[in-house]
Amino acid sequence: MDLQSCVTIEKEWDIVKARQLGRDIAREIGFGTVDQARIATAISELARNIYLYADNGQVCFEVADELDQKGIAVISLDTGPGIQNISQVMEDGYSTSGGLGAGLPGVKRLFDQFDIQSEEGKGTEIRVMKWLR
Amino acid sequence: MDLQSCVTIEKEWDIVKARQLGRDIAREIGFGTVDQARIATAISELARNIYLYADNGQVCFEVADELDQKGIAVISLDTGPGIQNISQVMEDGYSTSGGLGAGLPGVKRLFDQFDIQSEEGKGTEIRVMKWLR
Amino acid sequence: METLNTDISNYRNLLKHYIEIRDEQSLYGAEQLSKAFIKDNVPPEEIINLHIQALSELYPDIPEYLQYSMNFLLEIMISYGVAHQEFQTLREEQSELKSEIAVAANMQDTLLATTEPDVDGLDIGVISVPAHQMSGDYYHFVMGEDGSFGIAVADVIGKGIPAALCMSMIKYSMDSLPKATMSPKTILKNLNRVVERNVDASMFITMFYTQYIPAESKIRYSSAGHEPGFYYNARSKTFEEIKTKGLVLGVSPDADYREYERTIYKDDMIILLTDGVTECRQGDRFIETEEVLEVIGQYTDLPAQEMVNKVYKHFERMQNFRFRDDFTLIVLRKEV
Amino acid sequence: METLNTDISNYRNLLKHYIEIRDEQSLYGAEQLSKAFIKDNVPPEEIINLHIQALSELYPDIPEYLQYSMNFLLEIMISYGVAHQEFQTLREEQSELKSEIAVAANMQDTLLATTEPDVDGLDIGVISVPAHQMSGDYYHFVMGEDGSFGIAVADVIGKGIPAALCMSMIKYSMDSLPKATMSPKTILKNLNRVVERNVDASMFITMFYTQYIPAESKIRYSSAGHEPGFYYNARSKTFEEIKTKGLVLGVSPDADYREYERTIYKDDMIILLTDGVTECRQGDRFIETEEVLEVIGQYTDLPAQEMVNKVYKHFERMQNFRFRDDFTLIVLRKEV
Ligand SMILES: [Mn+2]
Ligand SMILES: [Mn+2]
Ligand SMILES: [Mn+2]
Ligand SMILES: [Mn+2]
Repeated sequence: MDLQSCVTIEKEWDIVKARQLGRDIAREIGFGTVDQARIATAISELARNIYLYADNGQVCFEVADELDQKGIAVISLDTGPGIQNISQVMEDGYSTSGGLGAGLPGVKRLFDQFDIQSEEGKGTEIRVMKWLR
Repeated sequence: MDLQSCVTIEKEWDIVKARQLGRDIAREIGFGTVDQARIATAISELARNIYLYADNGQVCFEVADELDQKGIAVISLDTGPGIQNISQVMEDGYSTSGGLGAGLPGVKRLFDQFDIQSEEGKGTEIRVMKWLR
Repeated sequence: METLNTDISNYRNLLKHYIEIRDEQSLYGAEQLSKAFIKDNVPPEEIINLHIQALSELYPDIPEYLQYSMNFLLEIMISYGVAHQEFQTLREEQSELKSEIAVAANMQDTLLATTEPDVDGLDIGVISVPAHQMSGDYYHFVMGEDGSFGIAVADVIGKGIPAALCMSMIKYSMDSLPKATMSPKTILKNLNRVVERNVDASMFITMFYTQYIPAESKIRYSSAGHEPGFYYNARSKTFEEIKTKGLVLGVSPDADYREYERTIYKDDMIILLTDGVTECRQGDRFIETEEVLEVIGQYTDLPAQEMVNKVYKHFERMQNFRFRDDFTLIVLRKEV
Repeated sequence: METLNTDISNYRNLLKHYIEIRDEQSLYGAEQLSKAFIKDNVPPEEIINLHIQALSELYPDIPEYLQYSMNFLLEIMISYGVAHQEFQTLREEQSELKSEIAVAANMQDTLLATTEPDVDGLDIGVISVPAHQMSGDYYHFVMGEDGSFGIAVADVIGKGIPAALCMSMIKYSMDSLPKATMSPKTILKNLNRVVERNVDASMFITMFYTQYIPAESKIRYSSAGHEPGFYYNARSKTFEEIKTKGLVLGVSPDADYREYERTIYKDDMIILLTDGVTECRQGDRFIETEEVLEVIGQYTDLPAQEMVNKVYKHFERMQNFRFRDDFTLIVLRKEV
């Protein structure tokens, strides 16, 4: 694992910064155009959640360079209100934004691995991983 | 209503002929590219059903030119085995072809009006209508 | 998710052919290919990518701005791809849920199974078809020890799973009533208490309970707000509504029910039903009672079972094979 | 379905900006626009059309072959559009079905509601959480007249709607048993007959019935193939499985049940549960009984209700907030 690179999310502009950094890292690892676009879309979703619901948070990237596979990990960390009912948030169609396929289930679909930890009043950490095929 | 133009469906090639005729008529009426493509797709579906399941059948077209609106009617007529359970065939996801959004519900979605009459052992008549907006 | 090489070359060849000749056949090919993609779970953004690849193989000198424009389109299509994937999950979930309901509906059939009494000189016809998978209508025959028997016809206000769950309650409550208590008004009074105690205040059940006493050629009946049945007079060939009063089950803990009595004669019929019969629709219009009776009247010469079958088929066609409510129709004809 | 003019110009401007500058911001804009399109039910083929329009407005001298290629892409996208529309229908259907099930689940809650007995010197904790909306687990307290009381814990083999329907049967059957019949083995024998008679042969129910007799500090219990509970010995701080034999309900009409008896002492506990507790999973692995007891053992100092809550939360986290089976855990602690 390389060192983490992080973008702190404070204004909407930071979402764009996070997308840019994520896309650059993904391209360097060797992801194609479609996957770059998928990664950027997921980063938007994660960063937007921080921007909208948490005072403080960042989106970080790690490059996984293992013997047999390479990949990118995107980690979203915030000290927001936390998620009360994780199972509910992970349900399709729960997203109150009304959009189809949006929300955390969408992020999960765009990546290969998905982990979430959240504590009410303390914050949320989401860690997703996409492997290069 | 103009006179009907019909294409008899015997070989797969006739499906293409029906599409072509339907698309030409739709274009003349004034339908745009997207609607032309939708109409052609629905014609395929109807003609394919005749080609696959009925010995004898045709796809016909009528131009509706009313005071306040113009449109195209596509009529599929066959002397095939008929449909035993119409409600079932009209259910989403019933299509045995396994494709998403295919089958008669797909045809219904591509048009504004949909009518079906079928008698077991005698045949099926489907009539769909699309209006120019 | 991965696009196969054969797909790329298929797509490229078909695209090339279309660009050169622009015939309908290539577009038909495109449609077939598109269906194959969908079947193989290829998301729409992959299609855009495939298009980009095919184009740049066919036209290596494609203008730069077009390359960029296609990348933009691809970005737009990602959300559609996520929605498309959600669709696939939803389809699986839906089919799981539907088969779960099918199992439950099957259980309900077993549970609510009732045997038509075989009474000399009485011809009985019954049909009961749910609008959805599970029924909120209920009918049950209760054999008495003196040759008399009871018929319960009930309807939960509402359809589908909650109604069906509620209906199974009625079944158990009926089962737990002492067999001796065959009087219609007592049965309704007892059931009313059970429903009132056990069921959510928003759930109501209507029931018509008829007791047939062969020795006296009489029926006794009480109704808990149920759709009225009809009495068919064979001599005058006319129908008469069976008028009753009575509160629906579950409203008030101490409702009392009136009991009515009527003598029936040779060839007369008692027609019991739920509002799924009388509230059939034609287009946006509810049909009138007279129309229902007209339809029933057409088949009065048939055996009771054939009669109810014919009536059902008539309304099925009229409603475009889609009932909006559960449909239950029972005919009793006195043969001697 | 119709594309608004503002959409066209929005799309065109964003596309132009991207082609000229190719910055991430335009792509972020593309994503936001895309989500707005999806929200407005714009099907994917309309997006392709929008792209064609925008391109030809921006570059009137676009090569012909590219025009044609885009028409081909549009044709490919039609089937995706139909699938997308089906998705929307499916979503509505699904949410209707889910709210129907929610109503039924609510009814089930009302129906199965039971009151924990308030017995001096006995601390009782209960938690019962369904894996899906409706539960196929069941527990019920039955108050006797001599101060004794019974606890039924049952599990339908299966989950979801069919299991829930089956469960409501058990509730009615329990209700119809004469209150005097408090003996565990008699209760199981009676219930077995009801289940055997009324339920589909493929449906089985396991039940553990315990009767607590305060005057004798004793429990009596019988089991119909149910997951064994545990006895906690407060002096040795050890758990012991409560071993029983007995056929599941519904297999054979004349099954007989053995009755067991045990004296319990101060601070001892009886732990009753369903297999949703003992068959929790961690990843792909079922946990071992020792692990369950270890978890329970951590909380033995807490009041019974807090204890079961803690154990539930432990397994909820372990299983990533998604239980695969209904979860029921009851703890009785003798305080004096
Ligand atoms: Mn009803
Ligand atoms: Mn009804
Ligand atoms: Mn179960
Ligand atoms: Mn279980």
